[in-house]
Amino acid sequence: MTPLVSMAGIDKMFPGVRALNGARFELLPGEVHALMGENGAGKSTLMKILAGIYQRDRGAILIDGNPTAVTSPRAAQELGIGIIHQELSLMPDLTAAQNILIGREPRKAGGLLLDEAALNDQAAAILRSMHLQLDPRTPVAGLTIAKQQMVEIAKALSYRSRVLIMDEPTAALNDTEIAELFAIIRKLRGEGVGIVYISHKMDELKRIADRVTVMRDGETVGTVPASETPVETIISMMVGRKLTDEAVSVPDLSGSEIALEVRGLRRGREIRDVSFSVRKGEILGFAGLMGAGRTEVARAIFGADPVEAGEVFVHGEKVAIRMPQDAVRAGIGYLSEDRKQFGLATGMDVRNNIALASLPRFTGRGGVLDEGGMREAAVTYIDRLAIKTPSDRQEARLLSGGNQQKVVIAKWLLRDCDILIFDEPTRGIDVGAKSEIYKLLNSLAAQGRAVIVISSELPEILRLSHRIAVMCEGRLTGFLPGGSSQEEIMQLATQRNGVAAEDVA
Amino acid sequence: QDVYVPLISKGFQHQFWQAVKAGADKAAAELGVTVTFEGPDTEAQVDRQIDMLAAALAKNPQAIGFAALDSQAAIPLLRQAQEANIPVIAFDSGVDSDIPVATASTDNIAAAALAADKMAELIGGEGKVALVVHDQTSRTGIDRRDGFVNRMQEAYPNVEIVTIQYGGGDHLQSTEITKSILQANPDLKGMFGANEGSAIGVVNGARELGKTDLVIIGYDSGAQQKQAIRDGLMAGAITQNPVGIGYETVVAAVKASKGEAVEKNIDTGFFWYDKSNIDDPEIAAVLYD
Amino acid sequence: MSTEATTQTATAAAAPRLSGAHHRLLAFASLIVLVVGFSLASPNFMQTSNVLAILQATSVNGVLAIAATLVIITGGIDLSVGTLMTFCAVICGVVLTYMGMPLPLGVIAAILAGAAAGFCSGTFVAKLKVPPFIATLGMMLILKGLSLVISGTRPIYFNDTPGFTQIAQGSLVGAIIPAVPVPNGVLVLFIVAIVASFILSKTALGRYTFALGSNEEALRLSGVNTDRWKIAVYTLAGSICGIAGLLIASRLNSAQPALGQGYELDAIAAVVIGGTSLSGGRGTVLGTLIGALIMAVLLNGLRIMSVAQEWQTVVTGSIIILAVYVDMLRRRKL
Amino acid sequence: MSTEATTQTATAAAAPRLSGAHHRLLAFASLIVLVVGFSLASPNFMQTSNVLAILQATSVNGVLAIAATLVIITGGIDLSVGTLMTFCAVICGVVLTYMGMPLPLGVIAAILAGAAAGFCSGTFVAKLKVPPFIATLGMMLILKGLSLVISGTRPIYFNDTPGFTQIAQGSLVGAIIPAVPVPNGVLVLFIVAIVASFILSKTALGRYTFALGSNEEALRLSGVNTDRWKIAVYTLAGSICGIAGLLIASRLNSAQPALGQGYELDAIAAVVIGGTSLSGGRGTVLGTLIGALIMAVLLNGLRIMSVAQEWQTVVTGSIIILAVYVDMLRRRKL
Ligand SMILES: Nc1ncnc2c1ncn2[C@@H]1O[C@H](COP(=O)(O)OP(=O)(O)OP(=O)(O)O)[C@@H](O)[C@H]1O
Ligand SMILES: Nc1ncnc2c1ncn2[C@@H]1O[C@H](COP(=O)(O)OP(=O)(O)OP(=O)(O)O)[C@@H](O)[C@H]1O
Ligand SMILES: [Mg+2]
Ligand SMILES: [Mg+2]
Repeated sequence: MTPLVSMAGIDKMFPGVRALNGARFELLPGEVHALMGENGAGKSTLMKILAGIYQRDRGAILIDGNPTAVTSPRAAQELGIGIIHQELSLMPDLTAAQNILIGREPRKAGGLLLDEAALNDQAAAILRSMHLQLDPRTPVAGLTIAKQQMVEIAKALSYRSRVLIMDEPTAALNDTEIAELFAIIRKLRGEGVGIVYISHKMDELKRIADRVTVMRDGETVGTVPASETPVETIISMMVGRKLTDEAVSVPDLSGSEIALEVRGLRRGREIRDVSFSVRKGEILGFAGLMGAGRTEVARAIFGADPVEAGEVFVHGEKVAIRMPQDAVRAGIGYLSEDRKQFGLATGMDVRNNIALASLPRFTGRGGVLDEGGMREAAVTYIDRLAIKTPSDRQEARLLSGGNQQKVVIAKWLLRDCDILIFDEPTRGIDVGAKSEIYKLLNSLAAQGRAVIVISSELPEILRLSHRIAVMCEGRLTGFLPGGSSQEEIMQLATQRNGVAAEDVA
Repeated sequence: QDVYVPLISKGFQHQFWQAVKAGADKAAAELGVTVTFEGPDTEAQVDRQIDMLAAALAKNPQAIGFAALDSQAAIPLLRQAQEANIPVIAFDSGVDSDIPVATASTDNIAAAALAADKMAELIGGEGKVALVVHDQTSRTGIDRRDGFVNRMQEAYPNVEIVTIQYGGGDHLQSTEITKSILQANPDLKGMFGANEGSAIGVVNGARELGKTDLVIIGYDSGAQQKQAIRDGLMAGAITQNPVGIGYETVVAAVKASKGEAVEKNIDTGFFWYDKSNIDDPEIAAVLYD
Repeated sequence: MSTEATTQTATAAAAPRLSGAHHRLLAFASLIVLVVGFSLASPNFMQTSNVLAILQATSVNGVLAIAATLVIITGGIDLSVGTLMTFCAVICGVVLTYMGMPLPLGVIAAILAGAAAGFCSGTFVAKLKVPPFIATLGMMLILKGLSLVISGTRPIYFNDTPGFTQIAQGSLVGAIIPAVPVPNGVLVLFIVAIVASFILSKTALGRYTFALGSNEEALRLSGVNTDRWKIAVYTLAGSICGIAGLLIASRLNSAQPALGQGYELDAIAAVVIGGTSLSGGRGTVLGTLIGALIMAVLLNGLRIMSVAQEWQTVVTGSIIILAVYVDMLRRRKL
Repeated sequence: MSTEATTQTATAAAAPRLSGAHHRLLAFASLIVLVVGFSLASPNFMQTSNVLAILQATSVNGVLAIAATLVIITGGIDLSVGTLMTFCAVICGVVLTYMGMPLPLGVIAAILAGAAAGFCSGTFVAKLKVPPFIATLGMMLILKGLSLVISGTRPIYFNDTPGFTQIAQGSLVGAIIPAVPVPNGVLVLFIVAIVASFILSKTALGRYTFALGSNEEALRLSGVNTDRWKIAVYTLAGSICGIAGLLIASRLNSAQPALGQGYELDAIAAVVIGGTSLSGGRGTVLGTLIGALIMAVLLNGLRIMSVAQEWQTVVTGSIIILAVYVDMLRRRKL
């Protein structure tokens, strides 16, 4: 069988970075080919070259066995290559339907006018085939990231490509949505479409992939069949060493003082009477389906959004939090789920992004900044979190997605808050770095900080949490002890009416 | 019945127009009538002036004073005034139409020609001169430029006009322009600044470059120009009688509104003044600060 | 499941439409407050002739503001609208008066001149990647100079073209319904507004105008030739400026070559007061019309009330800030 | 792994620094081409007195452009710089001439007036959430009107304050090194540039200025009081406009209340020619200085060559576009 795509000896240099070094990759018709690798390994870059967004410095691309130059996104489309970008690239002011069919709007009146009805119908059909409840006429700006991700997927599907590249499509999706996506992928595979699947979620490998290509430092380590290769082997190919995975050990916190207590937090239908507390040294996991309101609760506590009612106590003292700076002053840090929009100053360098929340600490007399101190701090965290960047002066936007996330984490670690809220801290982060971050969260807790982790990945919640809070439709539906089962969580996460009392006392 | 006379002028913020306004206010106080005074930011804004005229007409005034930036452009509104029996008094440079019942204006062409005569006299009838004019397209700018240039060409063949540049009447811009002109023409003998801002610009530019032997002739007055003449930096200037223009306009308007006969052409005149006659009472009376 | 989806769709669709209408009604708020205020303050304000004067005063700035709206929605800015208007008026004067061509050719020449200049700006922005601010600032100066050069720094009069003044000053509407002698200039403004609105909401050009301002890179990655569409928007905006040139020339019965600079700020102010965001991606022609009306009412009203000119400026500045502030409040609430 | 990271860091850090210097050298390219061109075209161009005249001509626009740079880096825009300059000059005139206070008080009053107006603009933007374009457009009009009101629409002269003209026109440098009679106005420009540069690169205020333009929401969610810092930037920019007001008043030995409108476009043009992005987050004072110099050299050179004024405008427009285009090309290559 002629491979659909075959890439060999691909080199790509960015200023100061060798992103690809003789990378190779092959895609057969009707296969799901997973592309794995640590953050910054070059996965996205390789696929962007295939999709005509970047041009290779060296190397050959064969499509259907013929040497081809993919010179532009348009050329890629004409070759039947579609891509779902890792970083959302939608037009927020346009509706979902307008985004999905952009550039291919149905026309009427001899092609002069847009046929808005047909546009919405076509988009609705695609969304329906994905079993997605979404009005195609909603502006994308009003959608959650997960919904936006689904719109992006719908857009890629609408091209009916022969080659479909999915760069971390599930990073923002919950389990039901992932299941839907996999069903779609299987259907496409049956139709002979070749699918490139990039993900950091190891469990997805076995569920969907036929073959796996692993990349490390811009090179291709090897391609192996997915079903016969143990996950450990793939991980060691990725990171060049073995990782040990430990189960959660819940410390005895009964003597520990309460660091943060929230009482009667309320706003409309999004937050309905949420009360809970976290002790020093505790990791409280927040589980729930997408849209359960966890992000809203976190933002409300942090003062990023207004609330209608509710009190927040830090170390037993009531604090009035109206703005984020009040929260930070009270020792609360919040790592947002959308790094690009709310986390990073993408045009600034890594050093300044890490120092962004801690500038007063580096400000001397007359407001002059201590650059040396900032550099030291940045380099320390670049080392500690293994952030892959040519230097601490690299602009944050040039980092790979996962490394950007690490920069935001570093910012809050440097700020040294007593109470840390992590919203989807490992979104888009590779296995190696993930276990680093887990270790980090554990050590933060061990140092006596109170940690809240919001995550849509149940294994992550189970692996980390000393105690688990579950939300559904803006309510807290219950608390579970660490080490509970997935089933228990899912039951609470879908329990639409019950209001659970705080069981910590 | 209260008599109300709006004056729509060519400008507002410049000292010349403020002097016209002062004259108008004086007449209004004496005659016990109400006047308002408005004008666009620059003399290019013909349509803005038309809008002002339209708003003035909407107030059903007893008479209107109007200094047209472009006579033709205003004709439909002037007709409207005529139909509503609102007499129009043209001021400053007049209106090309028979609608205005009177015109209180200065002959800018003749005034600038006088400046050319003085310039030729002061530089000895030969040499290079340059002009800094406030506007390339407005009536006053064109008339003063052409009045000066034509007179030079006709009467003083040995005087060469090396360049004419336009500074919008902006003091700073005119200063920079003057400096460039002086750099480019080290042998320049004289410069004419065609309105107050331009003239002050020429004085500033010459002073900043330490050029003391330049014959500078200005236009209009103002404290700085008067000072420059007293200090000998400026040889002299042409002055119109802006206070008189404003005053006569309102007087004529009030008369016309009562149906009294008015003189068709009220020539408010222009004068040459220099160090020697600046304090003469009849000159001092037409100068403003 | 599918029924549930449909009901959801239906209610969701109804909600934004309602709040949209709500929105627009409220957007008139500042305008209505101004109109009511001035009517109470001066009996002359609501006279037919004055209302017509206000509309007439809105027409040129309104048309320019519509041109600016298109460019601003793409996330750009157009500083050349004012001098481009003048340039088109001058070209029209050259064709009609200097060359003695018939009226329709003059109209076409003005619009084509506008389109050509817009095409140049668009090309600088799209192909040479010069930021819109600079490309159109440069064009503003170039066109200002060329207008003076072509006209010989003299106004060109249209006395030889009977009927030219009818373009803005006549009243087709008045000929049919004598009670409503709306000047043609205002009619032209409304036609331009309707056409521009239609293009924005119903055609591919309109869709890409919004898409360009919303996320140009995403549009490009979707395989759309962004450069071409961007140039098309600037060209369309340019030809609308050509129409503004015709209007002002007809109103003044002359092409005034020095006019136009400074008008860009008024046009952009009308756009922003009308709720179009300078960062692109959103905006409406209706909003721009309201913005232009607010500015014209404000100026006219202050004049009618005989407010001293220096205070007129202060009040105008304050009310512009206030109007936009109120608009912001309203939007945050909704 | 940690050694690998360090070596990587070291080499990569060296590269950008080199290309940074490269960058800056090349940024002069357009300026140098202009200077060389005009020198060849006219022997009068490179005379000391003319070079000083160019520098003097740069001073006011340069200072205004530096103020505009600060605001633009935050992602805003400041249209009020020109009339604010005039307002400060008028306030200075009131304090010195009408009240007869000593010179230093006049200087302080001008700067404080600028800071106060900047504080207002900043408050409108940060607290009332009025877009910077509208807030500063409104301020532009308000300040223009207030200047006329306060001065009684008359220039205020500084004849009673001996030494006032020294602020811009004297030469401290010339008093020390007679061969280099750099006017004080230029000295002031350089001091303002150095201080602004220092603030931007070395202080927390500077860092927040960039962060505001880069991602304001991220900054807010980092627990920084973004409103306060934004107001601080506008206030600082306002006080720099106060310095510009002193310079222009000193050069003209008078506060001219009608002057100033239109200066904002020149200032912003200098900023953008200097490579600062209007979308915020990046920019340098050095670039702005070069931009202001390019504009001054261009105007001076064309005047020295006695190019007809209408063509001067055309050439200026073209060269502004060209200069920025070349700058874009260069940056894309690096
Ligand atoms: N435009 C760019 N300019 C400079 N460097 C870049 C650019 N794009 C990517 N890089 C660098 O190239 C390397 C590979 O990045 P890439 O985005 O391909 O990684 P990735 O494997 O997709 O990682 P992740 O899993 O974190 O998304 C990284 O070191 C990244 O910083
Ligand atoms: N930008 C937005 N515009 C409109 N509604 C939103 C927006 N963001 C969230 N919502 C709604 O607010 C509610 C809570 O969403 P939130 O993002 O807090 O949920 P979550 O539990 O954090 O889920 P996720 O896993 O998606 O982060 C949901 O009903 C969601 O649809
Ligand atoms: Mg990636
Ligand atoms: Mg969330």
